[in-house]
Amino acid sequence: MQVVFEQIINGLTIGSFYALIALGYSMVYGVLKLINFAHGDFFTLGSYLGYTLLVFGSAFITTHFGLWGGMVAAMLMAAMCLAFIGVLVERAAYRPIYPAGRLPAVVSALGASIVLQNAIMVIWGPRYQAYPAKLIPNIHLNIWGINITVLQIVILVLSFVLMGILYYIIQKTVFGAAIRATALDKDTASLMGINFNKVIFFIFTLGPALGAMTGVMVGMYYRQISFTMGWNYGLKAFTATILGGIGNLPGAMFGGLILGVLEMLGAAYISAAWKDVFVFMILILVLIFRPNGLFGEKIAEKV
Amino acid sequence: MAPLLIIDDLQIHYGAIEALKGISLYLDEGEIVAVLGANGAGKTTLINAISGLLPISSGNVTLEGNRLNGIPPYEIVQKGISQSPEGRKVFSTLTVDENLNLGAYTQRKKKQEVGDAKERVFSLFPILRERRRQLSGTLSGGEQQMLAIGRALMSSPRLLLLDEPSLGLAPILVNHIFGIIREINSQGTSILLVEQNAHKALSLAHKGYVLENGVISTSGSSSELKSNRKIQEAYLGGSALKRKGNQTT
Amino acid sequence: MSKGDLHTTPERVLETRGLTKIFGGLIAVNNFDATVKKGEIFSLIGPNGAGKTTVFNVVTGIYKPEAGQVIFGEKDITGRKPHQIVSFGIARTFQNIRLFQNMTCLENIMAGQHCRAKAGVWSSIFSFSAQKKEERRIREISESRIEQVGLERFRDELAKNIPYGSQRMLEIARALATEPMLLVLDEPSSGLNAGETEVLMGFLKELIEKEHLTILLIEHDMNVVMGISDKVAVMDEGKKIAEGNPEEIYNNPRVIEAYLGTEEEA
Amino acid sequence: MKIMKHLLIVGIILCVLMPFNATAAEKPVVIGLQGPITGPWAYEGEMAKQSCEIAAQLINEKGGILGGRMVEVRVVDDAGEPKTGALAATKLVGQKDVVASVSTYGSSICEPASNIYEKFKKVNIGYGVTAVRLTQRDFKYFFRTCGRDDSQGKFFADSVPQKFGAKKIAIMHDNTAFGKGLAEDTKGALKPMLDAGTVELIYFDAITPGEKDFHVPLTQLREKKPDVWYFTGYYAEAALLVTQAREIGVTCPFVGGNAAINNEFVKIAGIDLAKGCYMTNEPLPADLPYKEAKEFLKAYKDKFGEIPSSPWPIYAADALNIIAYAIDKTGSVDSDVLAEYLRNDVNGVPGITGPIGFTAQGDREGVPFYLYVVDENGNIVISK
Amino acid sequence: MEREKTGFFGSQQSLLFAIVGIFIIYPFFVSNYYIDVAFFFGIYALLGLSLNIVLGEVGLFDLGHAGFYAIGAYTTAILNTKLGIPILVLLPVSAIAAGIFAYIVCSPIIHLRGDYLCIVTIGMGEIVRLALINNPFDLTGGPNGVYGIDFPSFGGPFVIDSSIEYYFLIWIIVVLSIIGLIRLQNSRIGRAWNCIREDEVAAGSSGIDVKSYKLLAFVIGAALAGVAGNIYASKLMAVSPESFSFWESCMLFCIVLIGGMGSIPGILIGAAFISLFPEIFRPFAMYRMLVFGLVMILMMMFRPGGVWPRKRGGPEFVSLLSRMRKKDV
Repeated sequence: MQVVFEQIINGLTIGSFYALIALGYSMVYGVLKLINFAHGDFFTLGSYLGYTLLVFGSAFITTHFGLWGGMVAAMLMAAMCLAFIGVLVERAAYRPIYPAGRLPAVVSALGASIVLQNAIMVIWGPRYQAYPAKLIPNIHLNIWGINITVLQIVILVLSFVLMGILYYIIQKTVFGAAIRATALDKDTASLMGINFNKVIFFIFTLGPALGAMTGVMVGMYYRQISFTMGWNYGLKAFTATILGGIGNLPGAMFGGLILGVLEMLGAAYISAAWKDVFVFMILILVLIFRPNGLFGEKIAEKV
Repeated sequence: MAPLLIIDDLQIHYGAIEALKGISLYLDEGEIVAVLGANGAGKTTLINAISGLLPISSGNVTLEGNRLNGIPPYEIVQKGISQSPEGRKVFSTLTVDENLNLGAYTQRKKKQEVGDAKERVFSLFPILRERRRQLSGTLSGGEQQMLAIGRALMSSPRLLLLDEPSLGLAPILVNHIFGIIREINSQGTSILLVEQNAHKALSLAHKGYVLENGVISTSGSSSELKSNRKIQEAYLGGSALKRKGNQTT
Repeated sequence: MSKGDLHTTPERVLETRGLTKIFGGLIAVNNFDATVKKGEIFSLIGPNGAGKTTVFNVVTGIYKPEAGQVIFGEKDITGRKPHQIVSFGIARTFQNIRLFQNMTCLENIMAGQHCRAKAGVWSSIFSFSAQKKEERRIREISESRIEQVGLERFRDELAKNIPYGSQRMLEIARALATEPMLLVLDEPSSGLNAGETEVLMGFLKELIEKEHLTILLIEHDMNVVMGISDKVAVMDEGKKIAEGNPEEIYNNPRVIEAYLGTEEEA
Repeated sequence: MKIMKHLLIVGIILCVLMPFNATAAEKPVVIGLQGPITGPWAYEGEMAKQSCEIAAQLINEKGGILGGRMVEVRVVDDAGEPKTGALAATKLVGQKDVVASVSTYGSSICEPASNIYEKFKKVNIGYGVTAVRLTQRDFKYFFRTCGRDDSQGKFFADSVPQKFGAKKIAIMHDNTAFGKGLAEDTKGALKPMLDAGTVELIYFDAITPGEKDFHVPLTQLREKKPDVWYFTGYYAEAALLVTQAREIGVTCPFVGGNAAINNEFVKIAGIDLAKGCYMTNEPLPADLPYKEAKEFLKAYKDKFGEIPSSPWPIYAADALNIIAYAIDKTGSVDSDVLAEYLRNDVNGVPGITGPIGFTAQGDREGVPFYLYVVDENGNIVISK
Repeated sequence: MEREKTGFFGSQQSLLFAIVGIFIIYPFFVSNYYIDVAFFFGIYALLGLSLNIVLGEVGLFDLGHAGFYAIGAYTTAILNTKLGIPILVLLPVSAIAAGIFAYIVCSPIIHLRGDYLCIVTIGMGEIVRLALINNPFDLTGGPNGVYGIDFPSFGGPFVIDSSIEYYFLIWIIVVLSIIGLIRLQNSRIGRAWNCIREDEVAAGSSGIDVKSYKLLAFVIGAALAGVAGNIYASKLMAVSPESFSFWESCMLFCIVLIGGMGSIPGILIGAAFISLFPEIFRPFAMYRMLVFGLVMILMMMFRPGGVWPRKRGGPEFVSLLSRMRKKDV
C-alpha cells in the first residue's frame, strides 16, 4: 500500500511540473490559437538560468539566504528573465506572423524552439549540467513507511501555490476574466475596453515565468539538466493541455496532474518501458469519446 | 448645442465589398436614435465602425467634436461609447458577475463607481442579481440580452449602442426590454438603437434613419416614419407584391 | 424516380413531419410540418432566430433531428449524411456564403459534380479513358453552369476574389452542378443590391421554368419572397405560425406582429 | 629501402594528383574523424575531436610520420544519427586525401557508416562502438580500439557477484542500443551461474532514456531487495538513478557499466551519493600506467584545462595513433596494405590505453577491465 | 486553355526540361557524397509529397507522419532480413502495410478537429516509435533496430548498390509520384480533398463524403511514406527507432509549410531546404541549427504562404506535366 502512495506522490510531483508547463501552453493557445512549441524551451532556459545563478552566486546566496533562500532567489530571477525573453520571442517571432494565419505561426514556433534550444547549447555547451548537490537541501523523511524528501514536499507545495495563484488571477480577478473573455471572443472583449496587446503581453510574461520556475524546480529535484529536455516536457505538457481541454486553464492543471499520475501508475503496474505508450493510448481513447478533452466544452459549429 | 455624435459621409469596405456607401447622421445628447433596415443593409457595420472594430475607409465619426477614426475599440470605450452587440455575445463560460465586471473594465480601479454602476444595472434588471453567480451561457435568451445591455452600461457610457436588442426574443420580453431601454434613456444615456423591429424601435426613438443597401433611404422623426408607408414596404415587400400582381393580371 | 416522372406527375417533393431539433435545452425547431410540391418556390420566412436555418440544416443532413422525419420523394432521408442527401438530389446554399475560397470559380462548380462521377484513385492516377471521359463531362457541365450564371469572366479567378454578388451566384451554380431536384437556398439575396436582387429573382424563375426544379427558400428580403414565391410559410420561435400564398401572408396579422412587433401598450 | 620505395610511389602519386601544389611532398597525411559534433552526444564528439587533435599534435611534435609529414585530422559531423552518419562516411570516403577514418561513437551510427567504408575500401576504426555484432560481419576494413559488450559482461559475471557475495542480482538497462546490448550480454555471461543456481537474476528491465523520473522502476527494484544492482546505461541516467534510489531507500551497491560513471556522474549525483558507487570499466585515462597516457593527458590538460571526462575519447586518440603508426610502418596509405598490417602485424603496439593489437575480426585484443569505485573525494579509483 | 499563355508556356516548359536535365546529369559530375545528399533530398521530397497529401491537400494536421515512414521501413527491414524477400518486391508491400496501418489507426480519430487531431497523430507517431524500441515479439530489434538489409533488387541479377543507382531509384520514384499526384490533384479526388480543406461543411453539402476522403488521404499519404521507408531502409542497410522521432515529423511538417501547402514545386523546395540546409551549414557546427531556426522564422515572416505557393487557375508550373499529356483538355 505504501508503495502505491509513493507512486502517487511521485506522479503528483512530475504531474505538477507538467501542469505548470501546460498552463503556459494553454494560455497562449486560448488567446492566440497558437501551439507555442517554444514553450518547452522557455522551461529549459529557465532551468539553465537558475543553474547559473546558483553556481555563480552560490557563496553569496547560501551565506545570506540559506539553502531554501537560494532556491527561491534562483526561481525568481529565472522567472524574471524568462518573462522578458517570452515577450521578446512573441514580438520577434510571432507577432509579425499572426495576420498570416495559424499554420505559418506553427512553423515559426518550431523555428523559435530550434533557436532557443541551440542558443542554450551554444551558451552552456552541449553536455549535461548539474545543479550543485551541496546547494540543494537534501533531507529524507519516512512517514508511515513512505519515503519522501523535504524537497519533494516543498516542490509539491510550491507548485500548488503557483497553480493556486494563477488560478486566482485567471478565475477571480477582473483581469483574469478579461483574459478568458479575450480567449472566447476577441472583438467583443475589445468592446469592453480590453486591450488585446496587453493581454498578450501578460500571457507571454506569465507563461514563460511559470515555465522558468518549473525549470528551476526540475533542476533542483533531479539535479541534472540538458539542453534538449524541454522537448520531452513540452510534448507531455502539450498532451496534458489537450487532455484537459485546450484553452481551459483548470483543465490544463488537472490534465498535467492526471498525466503525471497515470504515467507513474502505468510504469509501476504495466511496464516502465511501455508507460508512454500507455499514456498516449489513454489520450487517444479520451479524445475518441470526448473529442474536446476531459474538461473541454462542446462548441456547436455555427453553420 | 452641437450634437453628441456626428457621422459624416461614412464609407466602409469589406475587402472589395462596399458595405456603407457614404452615410451621414447625427444624434443629440439625450436622444434615442433608431437605425432601421433589413438584414445586410449595413446596420451592424455602422455600429461596429463607431465602436472602432472596423477600419473606416472614408468619412468621419466624431463624438463631441473629437474624431474617433482610427482609435482602437478599447479606447473608444474610455471615451464614453459602449456597445451591446448583435447576438448578445455574452462571455458564455464566465459568470454574470464577471461579465458585468468586464463591462466596467476601463473603470476597474474605481471600486466605488463600479459598485454603483452594478447596483444601477441590478435595479434595472433584478433577475441578473439573482443569477449573478451563474454562467452566462446558461441564461435564457432574454436574460442574456439583459446581461449584454447591463454589461454595456457598466462603463457608465454617454452613448449606448444597441444592436438588435429584440433579436430572437418573444414579443413580451421585447416589450419589457424596450421599457428598460426607455428607462435607461430617461436616466440620461443617449442611445443609438439598431433594429429590425421597426414599430418597436420607432415607438421608442425620437428620430430614425432607414438604411437600405448601405445608404440612408429615409429619415425623419419617429412619428413621420411611423406613418410612412415606405417602411412597411421595405420590410414586407409590398412593392414586389404589387408588381407581381400587375404582371399576373 | 426520374426527373421526368416528377414533372409529369405533380406531387410533393419534400415533406417534413413533426420535425423537432433541440440545442442544449433550447427548442430551435418545434414539431415542424411542411410539404413542398414539385415545381414550386416555397419560402420560409420569420424573424431572426425563428429556426428557419435549423430546418434547412436538418433537411440537408447537417443536424440530426431529435424527432420527426424528412421525406424526399418516397424516401425517408432523416439523419442521412449531407453527401448522401446531395446524391439523392437536394442541393443547398448557405446564409453566409460558404465557397471554397482558395479554389477557382470553375473548380468550385466542378466540386458540385463530384457526386455524379465515379473515378477512383487508380483510374485517376493512371488516367484511364473512362476517367478522362468523365473528367471531360464534368468540365463541360461546369462550364455550362458558369455561363448560365454569367460568371465565365471569373472562370479562373479564386472564389474569394470575386465580388460578393458573384459569390452568391457561384454558390448557386455549385449547388446546381450537383444536378438536384430540390434546391435549398438560405437567404440568397442577402448582401445583394437592388439590381442584383432583380437578376437573382429572374434567374430563379427561369430555373423553375426551364429545369423543372423545385426551390425551398429562406429569405428576409420581402420583395423577393412576395415576388417569386408560390407558397410561404412563416416561422416564429421554432413553430410554423402561418402558411399560404404571398397575398395571404402579407395580410396576416400574426405575421405582421412577428415582423414588426405590436405597438407598445403604455 | 622498401619504405623509401613506397614513399617515392606515394610521392609520385601525390604529385600527379596535386600537380599545382609545389609542396606536395610536405602535404600532411589526413586522417578522418567521424563523430557526433552536434546532436545529443555533442560533448562526446567534442572530446573525441580534442583528443584526436592532441594525438595528432603529439605525433607532429615528434616529427610526424613518413619521414616528416604532418598528421592532420579532418572532422566530419554525424550528429549522432544513423542517416547523417551514412552521409558523413560518404563525405570522408569521397575525399581522396583522407587515408583512413576514426569512426565513430554509437553502434547504431557506426553500422551504416561502416558499410560505406567497407564498400569504398577505407580503413575505419571505431572508438565508442561496443556492440558485438559489428565485428561479426567479416568486414575487412573495420576495426575498433574499444572493447565489446560481451567482454565487459563477462568481467561483471566473473568478478562482481563474488566480490559482493551477492546472490540476488538486478540488471537495469536504458533501452539504448548500447545499454541493452551490454545488459543482454551480461545476462548471457551469468547464465552458467544462473543455471547452477549460485546466483539469481531477480530484476531485468529497462528505463526510458531522456527521462528524469525513475522513482517507479526504483521502487520496484527496492521491493525485490537485490544484493547488487548493475546499470548498463549512460551516466546521465545513472546519476539520476543513484540519487533517486538512495532517496527512496535502495541501499544495495550500485555498479555501473563503462558508460555510467565519470566525473559528470559524480558532479550530478554529488559526492555524498556518488561515493561507493562502482563501475566496470576499461582503465580510465588517469589510471593508465603507460607513459603514452601520461604524456597524452598532460598535453590535453595543457590545452583544454582538464582531462577527458569519459574513456571514449582516449580510444579515439588511440585509433588515430594506430592508424598513424600503421602508415608510418608500412609507408603506405593504401587501404588494403593498412588493413592487412593492422590485422596481422599490429601486436602489442604501445598505446595510450595499453598495448594495441587486433583479432582477425578486427576487435581489440585483450582490453582489460577493472572495477572502479568513487572514493570519499569524488575521485574514481580502482577498487581494491 | 492555351489562350494568352503560350509565352509563359514555352518558357516554363524549357525551364522544366532544363531542371530535369540537370537532375539527370548531376550525379555524373559530383562525388558520392553529393550524390548521397541528393539522394536524401529525394527521400525528403517523397516524404514531403506524402505528408502534403494529408496536410497540404486536405488540411489535416498530421504531426506523426514519421510513424508511417517507420512502418514502411520496418516492414521492409523485417521481411527482408527474416524471410529474405527482395527489397523491390517489398516496395509495394511496405506501401500497403503503411496504408493499412493508417486506415486502422485513423478510422476512429478521423472526426477530430484541428489541434485535437494533431495531438492524436503525435501520440500515434510516438506509440510507433516506442513500440519499435520495446521490441514487440522480438521483431524490431529494440533500440538496435534491424540490420543487414539487402540492396534493392527483385531477387535476380539486377541489384542497386551504388550511390548513383540509389539516386536514380529515388528520383524516378519521386517523379512517378509527382506525376501521380498531379493527376490526383486534377481529378475529382484532388478537388474533393481541397474542398474539404477549404470548408468541410460546404464540401459535405456539395456531395463529398468528408470522412472517407480524409481517410483516403491518410492512407495514400502513409503508403507513399511507406515507400520512402522502404528505400531508406535499404540505403542505410539498417533501421533504428531514432530515425523516426517526433522531431522528424516536425521537419516533414515544415517541408510542406515552408514550400507551400499543396504546391508540388513548393514541396521540392521545402525538402531541399530541410535536407540540404543542414548539410551546407555543417561547417557552422554548433551555430548551424541556430541559423536554421532563424531562417525558418524569417521565411514564415516574409513568405507565410510558403516559398512557392500553389497557384490555381493561372499558368502553373506543375500542371504542365498533365497538360503535356492531356492535350485535349
